Amino acid sequence: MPPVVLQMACIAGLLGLAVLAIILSRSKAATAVVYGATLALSAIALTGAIRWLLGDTTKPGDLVLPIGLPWLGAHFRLDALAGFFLVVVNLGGAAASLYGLGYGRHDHAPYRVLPFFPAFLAGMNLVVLADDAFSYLLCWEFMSLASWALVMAHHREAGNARAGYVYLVMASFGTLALLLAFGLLAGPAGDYGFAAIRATQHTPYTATLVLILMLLGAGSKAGLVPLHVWLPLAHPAAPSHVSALMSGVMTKVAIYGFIRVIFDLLGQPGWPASAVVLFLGGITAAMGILYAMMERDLKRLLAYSTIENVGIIFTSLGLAMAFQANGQKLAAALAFTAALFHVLNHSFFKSLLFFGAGAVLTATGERDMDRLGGLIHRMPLTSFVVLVGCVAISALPPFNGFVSEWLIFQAVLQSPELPQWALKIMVPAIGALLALAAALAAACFVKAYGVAFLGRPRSVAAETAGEVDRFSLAAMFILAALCLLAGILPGLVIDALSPVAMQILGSRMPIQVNEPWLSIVPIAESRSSYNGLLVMVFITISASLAVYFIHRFASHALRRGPAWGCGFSDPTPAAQYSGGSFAQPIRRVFGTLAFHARDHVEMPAPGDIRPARLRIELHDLIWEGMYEPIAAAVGLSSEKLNRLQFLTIRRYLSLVFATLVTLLLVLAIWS
Amino acid sequence: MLLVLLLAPLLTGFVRKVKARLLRRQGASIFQPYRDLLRLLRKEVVLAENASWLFRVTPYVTFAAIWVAAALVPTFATGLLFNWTADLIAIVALLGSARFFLALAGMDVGTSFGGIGSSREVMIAALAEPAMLLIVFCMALVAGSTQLSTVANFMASSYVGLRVSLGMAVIALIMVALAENARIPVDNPATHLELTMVHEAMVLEYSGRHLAMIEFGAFLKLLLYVSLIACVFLPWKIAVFGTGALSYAVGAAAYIVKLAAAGFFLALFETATAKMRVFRVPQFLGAALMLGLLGTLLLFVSRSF
Amino acid sequence: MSAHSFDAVAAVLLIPIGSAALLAALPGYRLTARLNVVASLATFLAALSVFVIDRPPPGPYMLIDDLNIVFIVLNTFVGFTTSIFSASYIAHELETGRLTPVYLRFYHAMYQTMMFGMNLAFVSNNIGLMWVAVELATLTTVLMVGIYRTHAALEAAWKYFILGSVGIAFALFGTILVYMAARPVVGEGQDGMIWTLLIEHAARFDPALLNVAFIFLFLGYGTKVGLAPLHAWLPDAHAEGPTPISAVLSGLLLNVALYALLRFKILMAANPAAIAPGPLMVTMGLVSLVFAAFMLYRRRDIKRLFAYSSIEHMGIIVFAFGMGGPLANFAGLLHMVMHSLTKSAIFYAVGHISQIKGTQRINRIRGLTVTHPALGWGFVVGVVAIAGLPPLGIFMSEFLVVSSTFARQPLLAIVLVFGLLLAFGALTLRLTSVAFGEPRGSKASADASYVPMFAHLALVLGAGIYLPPPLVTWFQHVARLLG
Amino acid sequence: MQMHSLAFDVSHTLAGGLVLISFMMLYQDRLYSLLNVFALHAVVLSLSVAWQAFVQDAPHLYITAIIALVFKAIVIPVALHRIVKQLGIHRDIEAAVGIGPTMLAGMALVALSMVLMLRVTADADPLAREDLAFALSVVLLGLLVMVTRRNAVSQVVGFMSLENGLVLAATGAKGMPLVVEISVAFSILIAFIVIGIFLFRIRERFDSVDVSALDDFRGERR
Repeated sequence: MPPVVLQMACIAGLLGLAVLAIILSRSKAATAVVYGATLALSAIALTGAIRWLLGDTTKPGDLVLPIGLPWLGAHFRLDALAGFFLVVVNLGGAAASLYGLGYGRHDHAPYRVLPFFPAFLAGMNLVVLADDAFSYLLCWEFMSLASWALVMAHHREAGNARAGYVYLVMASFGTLALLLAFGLLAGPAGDYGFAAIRATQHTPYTATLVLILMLLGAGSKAGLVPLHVWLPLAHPAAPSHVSALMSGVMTKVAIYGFIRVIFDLLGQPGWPASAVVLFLGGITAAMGILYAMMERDLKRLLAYSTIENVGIIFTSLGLAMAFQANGQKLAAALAFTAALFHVLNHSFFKSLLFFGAGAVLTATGERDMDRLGGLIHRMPLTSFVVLVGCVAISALPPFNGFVSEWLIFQAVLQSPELPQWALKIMVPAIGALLALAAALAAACFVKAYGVAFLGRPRSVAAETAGEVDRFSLAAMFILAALCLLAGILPGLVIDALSPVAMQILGSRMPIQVNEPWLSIVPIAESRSSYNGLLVMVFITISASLAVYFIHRFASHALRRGPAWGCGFSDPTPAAQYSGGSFAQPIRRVFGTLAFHARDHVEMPAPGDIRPARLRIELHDLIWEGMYEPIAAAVGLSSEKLNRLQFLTIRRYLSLVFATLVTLLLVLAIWS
Repeated sequence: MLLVLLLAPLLTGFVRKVKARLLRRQGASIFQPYRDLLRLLRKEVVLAENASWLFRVTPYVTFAAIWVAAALVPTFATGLLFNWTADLIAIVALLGSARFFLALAGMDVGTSFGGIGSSREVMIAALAEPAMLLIVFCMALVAGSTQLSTVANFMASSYVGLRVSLGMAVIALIMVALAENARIPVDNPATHLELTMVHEAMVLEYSGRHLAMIEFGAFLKLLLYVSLIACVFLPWKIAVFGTGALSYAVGAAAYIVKLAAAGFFLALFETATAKMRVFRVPQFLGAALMLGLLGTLLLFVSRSF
Repeated sequence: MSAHSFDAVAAVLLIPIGSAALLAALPGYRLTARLNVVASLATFLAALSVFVIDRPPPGPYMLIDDLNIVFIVLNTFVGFTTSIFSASYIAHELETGRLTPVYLRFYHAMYQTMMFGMNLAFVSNNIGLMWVAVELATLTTVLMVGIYRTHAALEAAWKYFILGSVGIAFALFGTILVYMAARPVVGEGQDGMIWTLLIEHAARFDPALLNVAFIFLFLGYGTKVGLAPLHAWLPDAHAEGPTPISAVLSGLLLNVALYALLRFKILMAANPAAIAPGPLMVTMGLVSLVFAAFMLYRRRDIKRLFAYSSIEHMGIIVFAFGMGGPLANFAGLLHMVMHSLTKSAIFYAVGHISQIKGTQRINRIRGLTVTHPALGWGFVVGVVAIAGLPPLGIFMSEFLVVSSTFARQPLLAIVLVFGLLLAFGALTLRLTSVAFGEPRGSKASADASYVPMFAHLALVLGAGIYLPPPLVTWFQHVARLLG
Repeated sequence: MQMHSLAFDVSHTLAGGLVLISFMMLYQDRLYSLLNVFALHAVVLSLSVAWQAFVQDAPHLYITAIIALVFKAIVIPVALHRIVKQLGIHRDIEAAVGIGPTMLAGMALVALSMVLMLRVTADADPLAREDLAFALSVVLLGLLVMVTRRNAVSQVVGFMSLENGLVLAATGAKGMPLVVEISVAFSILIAFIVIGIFLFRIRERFDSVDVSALDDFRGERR
């Protein structure tokens, strides 16, 4: 059976499963059945996609179904790009299903999740495969719809309804933007097939407009600042394994859409476009992680860090566009591969971290970091894998996050070759921004891990927490292992990605497997190289050496005592450093600019026994400066127009009369 | 690798000695750090009740990471056997992971001092890294590589000449180095006055062999930065790979001299300046960042002519 | 065979009027309700039979062509499903005593009369006859809107009646003018009103006269389509009448007026010297769309909410037809069909909801999906469909309208998209509050037949994913007919 | 063509008279007098229709004329008189717009309709054309009455004068099939049945038919 058919079969299976889930959603077995089935299906799809990607991808597999737009039919196409993103999607899907096997049992209203989970997976797969504008948009919006239903799964909790609403509106905003983009690409004749669009030569005007629309459409789904507002609301609202999918996978589908249209369909938009993308990417990365730093809700923090990573990916895509526009094939391939690599990595560790957050949620029922703490004692396994995730996402060697960021920096270092001065000067600045983002990410995850898992428990729930079920653990451990593998064997991944770069850019990075010791060499060894494996080995060796010598020669005496703390041992766990206080230095540095942050200390008068309080005031400037005014404007104008509902019949008649007279006048003057 | 192990405490000791002398004190012998380490190794470990396994693993991880990083910096000869394993960015990142774990350890016991230390440490790091990257960028622009041996070779080769931007870069690098190594004016390694300490507050809970590991790590880090500056910006007499034993000897000698000089200047600087408030650090590092950026831009200009 | 087919046409007309007389005579609501359903079904079947047998040649009064078959079949089908719904709805109304058996008899008779009027309007080949039919349909609905005889209902009916009759007057005046224009060319008497003849000779009509005529017709029938600012009657009529009537109003009567509008648009298009109807329709369409979109935000009454959404969609449809061209016309037709099905389905749901909760105030209805899963999720699907989300039918038509417009008139498309987004925001806002959250209001289980609702939704869903080729070719033909 | 020109003149006069009377309606401020003027309006209409019937020797138009005469000139004014008495509506009409502006607007409307109609090429015979022009202005004036008067009776009157305009146009159209006249009568009948029902029902609930009293509900309460 040809690969594309296999994929479609899996998707059909998922859709069928969704229907089945509606039928037996009330029964006990439903959870196990549905997640088991999704696990199996996405595993099959995953293997299929991987085999396709490693095989010969030069001849894409096409499939046309007699549905969708009648005179066009629904086109589906499996090429290298689609293949890669199928891997991402189905890997996430499989992991989430495995996790769901355990996590889903704690869900109090499974019938609100089960039908939509497979539908969501199917939607994402379909988007990646779709090969004509109509089916693309259909699947895209179907995906949004399914995920919206999942966000609304816990609709009774405060704020979730609002989250779902904002999400749905932003999603449809994005869809409409895409719709316009495709309308432009398809032209008045309306040939919506991607093949036809690819064939036509687009004017610069079209290209610019399409780029803007794509940034609005795909950007709003991926969470580009300032279109990101829905993301930190919606992702945490969903059940954790769904949050993992939305953050780890759905944003990637959006990025796929961007790549597909800008790189594949549109051709080359020219270097100014790349400058725009670079700028947006950099801003998004920095802002995202700053937001995350300020956050005290675990899942919201993760959502914000997703925004940061999306920013990084877009930056790297922007670099690829810049190089491609100047015909620097090799550098373009480097940047593009870096972007894809980061897509893969982020899907790994972000899913892992959301699973972790979900585990914490099930164990303690808490998402607020400042009510957690000391979990490393109660849930050792979970905290171990989450630690791995944190190290990986903080871009620290020898894990995968570092490799992709390292590649991106290598790409940044190529920028002096660019002829345009604007880019010459811009790219290093953006690079610095990325470095800042990376460092802040490290800070942010030190905070998250340190506050939630280390220290002493800050609430009863945190004290009485217990380890989670084995399905969840299995899912998390698999992802953690993947993080390490991708970190120490990056060469293999890069080679696996090369067909995609070949297809999109017509160039690829040099083959990496032949390098000695499996190290990776983007351009030339004299320029730069990195070997995750050896770094790993060295660290283990030297660490074990150290340990050996220490335990050989040093004393083994060990005494447990109260914490020293300069002699001042804190009376209560509440006196520990909390998330807010940990973020304080950085808030002092960036906060005033980015959030108009203010700390108010309320000192009680002498003799007053009230405790002194520190109130932190943060403003989401984007929300307050952009969205609230829009909402206000709509509200105001609807209020004004609403008067028309309360007129007397006579006034209505006068309206009719006025219309008539105007039309007649127009006629009298015009003709 | 062993060489750096041996040299690191010596450097620190030397710095301390010079400082003492500058303050008209006798000062401990320059071998004192070795003694300290041995003493710490012999002492028992006092562990807070709720210290987790992470707390106990961290010292080794940190030490290992720094050690590897230090070993990857060419000291007196380029073309180390393994230095294609990681370029400068990777080395910085290795230091980063060391810091990451230390900061976590600081949070682990759950005292407020650990918190202070970690939070300030990560703040400083967050500011130091962009500056570092720009310096790297500047260097890479000159040498066309981030591979340290290559850079060193290139710099050693005569025709580099003196460049404004390189000057800026080296100043910036020194500033970063000061911040990273918790030296005055960013931090004071000697103090135990709670409100001013950053690095020390973070490792407050450590004792015995663990503390030894961490101290040792700190020594290594200092050495690392010094030799980094040495090999990149003053690579005179550095032995190019494959030349004869003599040049190696010369290189070694030169290296020692460089270390001494650097140590002396460091000490001088530390005694001359006072520690600044924590929230003046951003300006300090911001200056470094600006210098790096300026250097890069100037480089463009100078290249274009 | 034309004899048979004429029978079909006659059946479409005679069954309703006959059963109307019968229903007026018969007592007892069970029987009448059943009879109502049966009659509607029979009409529907008769309408379907037009497919299988060949069409009659256009006579002086009757005409069957591709265009009106679409409308007739849709009309009879929705009429049929609505009659089923109304059976269960009316039963409940009797129990609560809002309606007395006497009024019920009247109600069913009127229902069939209205069906008759609408079908007549569709099949008539004579613009005078068409006018009469449209007015008949309108006036019957006026009576049914006022049937509850509450303060609000009477007022709504009165408003509807006054504005409606002004519309009537305009339409008639326009018709007369068309005749005047036609007379010198086609000749006096009967022929001057036969549409098929008019369209043949339209090219030689006097353009000035035709222009004035079209403006009057546009306003006259536009009043019934509910284009802003002629819409004032529509929300109240929907809100205060019995819900089946709201469904029929939104689903059918608007289409009838639209159909008349299209006929005259074709006529205008056939005359090169006359003004192009396109810009007029586009403008009014956009105005209605944006206006209704804004109005949606302040609605507190759930039926009025969807009444405004009907205005919005009529705006889209008129816009599409105004744009013209095969794609846009196709989209317009599709959108019209989809809107009728979806909107009536929504009104079925709303009817049951308001009966269960005993109120139409939106803020008194919460968490439907919790208390009444079937009803709630049906409602959700309906609103999602009407908001234009895939994989439901309206998405396809909106996709075609927007994309085809943007390629030709970017600015118009921007306005269109703006309106769509506004309306979307308002509808989903209400949706989330009604369907989700902590349940509020009575949790009594509904003794309702969900068959019509889910039937419609299934059709819409199917159409969104797969349109059968014959239907498509047929629509495309009609689209070409519309120019 | 003496005959024809005479025909032309007469119909022209009558139609013009109709417009004139519409103007008179505009400045009536007493309800009764308004009704009387309307009766006059209807009479003139029926005359002109009759004249058309004579000119076009189309006997069926006489029926229309009679309908107009009987219903509009006699029955309805009387009925409305009754209603006004019964419901005790106070006798004077409160106008939404002052008389002066109303008149000016009326002028403008007439001018507009002239402009529009005289565009029509003359091959449609002048008779029809003039008639149309007047009919259009009568329609517009009727609408103006509806718009500028506050209470229901005068609005109904305005509406009917509007329909008179239609009838004028219809009869002006030579050889217009019977369909139209029937439909006109038919629509008037329906109109009156329904209005009757409404007045009755409204009577049940409020003591005035002042529409603005009806409008206090206006859909949704604020």
